[in-house]
Amino acid sequence: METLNYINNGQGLASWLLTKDHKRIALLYLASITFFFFLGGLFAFMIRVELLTPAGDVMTADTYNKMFTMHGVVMVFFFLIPSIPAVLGNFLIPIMIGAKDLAFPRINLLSWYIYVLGGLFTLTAALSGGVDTGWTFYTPYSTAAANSHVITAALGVFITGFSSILTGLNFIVTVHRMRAPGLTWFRLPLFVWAHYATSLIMILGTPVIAITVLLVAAERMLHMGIFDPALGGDPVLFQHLFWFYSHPAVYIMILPAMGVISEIVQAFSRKNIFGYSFIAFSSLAIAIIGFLVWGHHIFVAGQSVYAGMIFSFLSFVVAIPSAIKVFNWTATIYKGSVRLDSPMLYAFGFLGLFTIGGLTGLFLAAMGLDIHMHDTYFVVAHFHYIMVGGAIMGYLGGLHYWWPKITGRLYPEGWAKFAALMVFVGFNLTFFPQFVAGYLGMPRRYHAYPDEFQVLNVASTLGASVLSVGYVLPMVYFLWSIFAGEKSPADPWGAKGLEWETPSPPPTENFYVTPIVTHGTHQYAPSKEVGIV
Amino acid sequence: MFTNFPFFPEQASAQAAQVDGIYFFMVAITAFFSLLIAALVVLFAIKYRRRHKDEVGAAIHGSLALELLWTVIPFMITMVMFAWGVKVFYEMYRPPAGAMEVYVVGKQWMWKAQHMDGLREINELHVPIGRPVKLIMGSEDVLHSFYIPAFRVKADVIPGRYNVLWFTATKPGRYHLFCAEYCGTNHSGMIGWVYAMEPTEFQAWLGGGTASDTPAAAGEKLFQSQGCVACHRQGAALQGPLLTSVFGSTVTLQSGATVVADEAYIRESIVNPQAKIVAGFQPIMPTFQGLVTEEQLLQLIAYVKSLSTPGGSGGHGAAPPPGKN
Amino acid sequence: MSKGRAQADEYYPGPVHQPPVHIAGTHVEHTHGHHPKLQHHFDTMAQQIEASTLGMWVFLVTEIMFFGGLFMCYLVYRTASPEGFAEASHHLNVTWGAVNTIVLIVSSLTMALGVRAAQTSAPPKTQVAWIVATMALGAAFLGVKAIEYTDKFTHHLVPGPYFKWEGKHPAAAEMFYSLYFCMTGLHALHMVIGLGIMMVIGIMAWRRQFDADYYTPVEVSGLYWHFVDIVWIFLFPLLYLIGGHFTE
Amino acid sequence: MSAGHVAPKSMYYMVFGALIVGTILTVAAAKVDMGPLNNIVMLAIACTKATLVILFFMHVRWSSRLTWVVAMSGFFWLLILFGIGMTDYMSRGWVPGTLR
Repeated sequence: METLNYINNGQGLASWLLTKDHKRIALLYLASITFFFFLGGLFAFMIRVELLTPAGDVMTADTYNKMFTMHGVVMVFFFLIPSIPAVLGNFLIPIMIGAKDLAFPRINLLSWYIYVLGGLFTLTAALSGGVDTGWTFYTPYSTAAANSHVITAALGVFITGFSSILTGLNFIVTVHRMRAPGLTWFRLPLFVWAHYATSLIMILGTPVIAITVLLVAAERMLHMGIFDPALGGDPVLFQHLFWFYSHPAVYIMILPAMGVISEIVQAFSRKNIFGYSFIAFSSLAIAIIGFLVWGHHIFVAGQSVYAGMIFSFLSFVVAIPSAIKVFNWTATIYKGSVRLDSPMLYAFGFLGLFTIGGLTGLFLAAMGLDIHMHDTYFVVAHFHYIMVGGAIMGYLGGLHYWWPKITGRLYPEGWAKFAALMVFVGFNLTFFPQFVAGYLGMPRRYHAYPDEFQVLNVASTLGASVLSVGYVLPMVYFLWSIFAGEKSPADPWGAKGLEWETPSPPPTENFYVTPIVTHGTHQYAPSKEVGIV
Repeated sequence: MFTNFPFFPEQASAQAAQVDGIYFFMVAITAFFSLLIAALVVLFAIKYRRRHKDEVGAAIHGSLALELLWTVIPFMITMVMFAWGVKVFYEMYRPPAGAMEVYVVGKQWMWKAQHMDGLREINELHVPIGRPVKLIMGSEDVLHSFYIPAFRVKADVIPGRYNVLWFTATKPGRYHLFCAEYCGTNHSGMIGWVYAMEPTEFQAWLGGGTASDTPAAAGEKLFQSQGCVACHRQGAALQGPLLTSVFGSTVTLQSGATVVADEAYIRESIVNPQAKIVAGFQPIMPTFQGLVTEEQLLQLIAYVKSLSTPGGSGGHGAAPPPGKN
Repeated sequence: MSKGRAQADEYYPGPVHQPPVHIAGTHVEHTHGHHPKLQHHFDTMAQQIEASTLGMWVFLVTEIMFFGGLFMCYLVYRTASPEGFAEASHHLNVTWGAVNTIVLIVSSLTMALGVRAAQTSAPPKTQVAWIVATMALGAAFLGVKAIEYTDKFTHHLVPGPYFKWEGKHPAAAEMFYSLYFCMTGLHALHMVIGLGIMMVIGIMAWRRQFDADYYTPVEVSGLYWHFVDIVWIFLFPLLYLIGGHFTE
Repeated sequence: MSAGHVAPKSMYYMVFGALIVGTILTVAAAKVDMGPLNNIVMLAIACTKATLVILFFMHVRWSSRLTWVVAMSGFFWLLILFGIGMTDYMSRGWVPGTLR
């Protein structure tokens, strides 16, 4: 007889759609997020096809503008922001802290329905003709000039924001109130620390963008004039409010990925993290200082030079905690017992690409240099190194690492390694040329471009083709593994952590008996109380 | 097919070398740290690979000395970047006195420029080399951004206010002009060329064009036709302040505050006259918002400006400045 | 934290526990005497109460930031045009605003006393009475707001193509009224949601669901209601009172 | 901890009285022209009233330190938004000749 676990405990569609189990909700999110990822990828593919030739010959300018707008909206709000928190965080945080569920299971389910509703609004906007404002919704173009479905898309973003808020709220309360006996803050897995920091951003930042896009919708629909220059309104104020959320939102994407990398590096080096408290506090530092840097998006947008200096300074400061993390991860591998399984390959990819992505961010924080680089492909390359090279690498690495736990099945490791390689090579081929194009001066969001940028764009499109293979492969073998994969033991990696103490897949209440925690995670060698913890 | 593929943009302005200086410094830092991390990761992965199934890593928890090292050193490097970036930005931000001024108006989807001698251009800009050129830019509709990669300069053009951009071209040639802020359907078509010319050629080019009125002269006509002259003149019971010698002076307002009469102030006084009332006057002026276009606003400003220059066109109100206004 | 966790008989780290025998489709039932309102994933009522109140406070923080965006707009535009805002504010009816402030403060008092009634296991009638009083005051607030909005409509003070302004600062006045409608409109929407919540709480109280051992829903809804009151405490002076000594 | 503490009714009435007095004061103060002081007085009274509601009606006075931190953090972040956001608006036009 098969033992009862969260997957076979309850049959039928209703048992999934009305579930309050955080693990099942995580799978609902996984399905919907995967859908939006491939939808966003489809838009990206259309963009890359158009940019093969300098002339705008594949689609009209309007269609192209809608493609990059929908790519941005879908990828940012419907994939990257919920990806790791709502799937892996949702699944793992209660297990990692030894709880039966998140603090508010019904709110957790509600957040998924809100996400779906927001997604439906966005799909409606896409299918009824699209939006062409760019994912940034800059006024006065979005309020006065754009001739597309701005209100529907803005409402989609507004609604999805609440999904994000509720997830963050749930995580914060859960981490504060639901930890198992003995699980002190400094015994928490770093994955949990990272999600705690992420949740802070979700609850403090998201409401601001919610009200901002609502004001855009109100200005369009009801002719209120909050950002209208004719009434003394300031388009730059929109940008302030927009980036107050949207810059920290980058940390919503990257912090959970950093949490994943912390876990993977420890598990596959069989070694506890180097400088635990530095990694833990650097997550909080990134979340907090990350709120003070938004003005570096508007150095040349008419912001005063002195405000620019403050923002520039703080932007350099926020780079330090990220640097600390990278150095600590590298030091963790030192004298480890390293195995290059597919999750570790993704972690290595993350380390390299995030380092480049982070350092090129400094180019844009330097005011004098940003004048030239602002709104060029350099910016596009930089944030794709962070979001695709960082966040998606982390997401895929985490998915591979915990897949046996989530499904109870092993995936084919050879294919996984091959896919990881394809992602790494394809990614670099896609986005490295964009740094060069950007410094040459190619502006972003261009439907047609001068001839001299063509070589770089062709390379980029080639890379995107390789990358797409790297993304489709895992979906194929993951699906295959559910039906035909080998059964996974509770701890297929020989890793340490509460999630590996319970069967794969876990029972509905996560643990048969509430665990009592006596030390931190990933203690492989006999612990000597030396150095700093 | 691919005969023309540069990997580095031309340096065609005095600013370009400064910007490239920071760029090369940061590329070096990025290359150093990226290669360092990559090399260490690969080295450790090979040297400490798992040799048998149950092997575990060493119990190392951390090192305060190392943490301080890799906190302080990156911090100091970033502070160099910060200071260097601010220095270059500040220099590129402040236009030098006596720069040649050109008015630029962006609209969906074209750039319109007008030189001070009246010559107009669309999607082209001719400038002399070796002389600072200051663009005073406004927008008729949405956000745009005026961008010349070869000069390394860019500034957003914002409806409702002016933005300034300046450069000194150093190398004759033809360079791309792009709109860098997304502005709708034909955003990627809002491009043009900047021609940097030897000063003598530039003079010849200026002379060869069919110049319309100078902006100041066009502004003077508007000053008459819009009825400004009814109040802003000698003997109109001083319903409005005389505009002679106003430009560039410090104006005392009713609230007691003072403001320097620059382009932004004059613009505001035309479209939103109640915002800053000059001391001693009644707030009776109606708004001209919607009655004059962005280009006409710039012409009116040029006219007001001409009243303050010694050789200005004079005209109405050319009386001695009444003390403070 | 995590007070009152049940003692477990197994220690971490340890082997994977063998599952107890299951009959398919059933859960392990709680066997000993829990409060009937204790949800399965909490160990104690205290833990459950703490989680709920913390959750509501975290939600209120998001609400602060939600209104914060609007207050930021107000701050920027009022700084840019203080006289225009004063002129525009002069056309708001201070009396109605003050009456509504009092109404909301009284409703906060009745709400607080409603929570106290549940806390002290007062009879359901008393609990329901306080909640109904709170709802009545909330409805009165919305009624006054409706009168004010109607007045603005008839006087062409609604921003948009029909906006008319005879004063000196038409642009700033229209901006002020844009903010006025956004801020008070969003606040009124919160009042409407609050009324919905109170309706549910009232029914629960009527069904004798609350007593000294279990009153978290009342407490948490009360937090929300008071928050909406606090927003108005700031909106009233910032919108109604800045034109007090404005001279034509 | 908020659970369990039952404040006396008299306290609620006293706080209520203070709130009403605050409302009357703020209306009265608005009628006196004090220049920029008007804003300060107005906001000081509003902040006091809000603090009273938070401490007593919302029971923060008897709540855990975590609740204090959470409640404060909302207002703190608001100040970040206002404070850093306004650095731009307050320092515009400080550099002559740049028009920004």
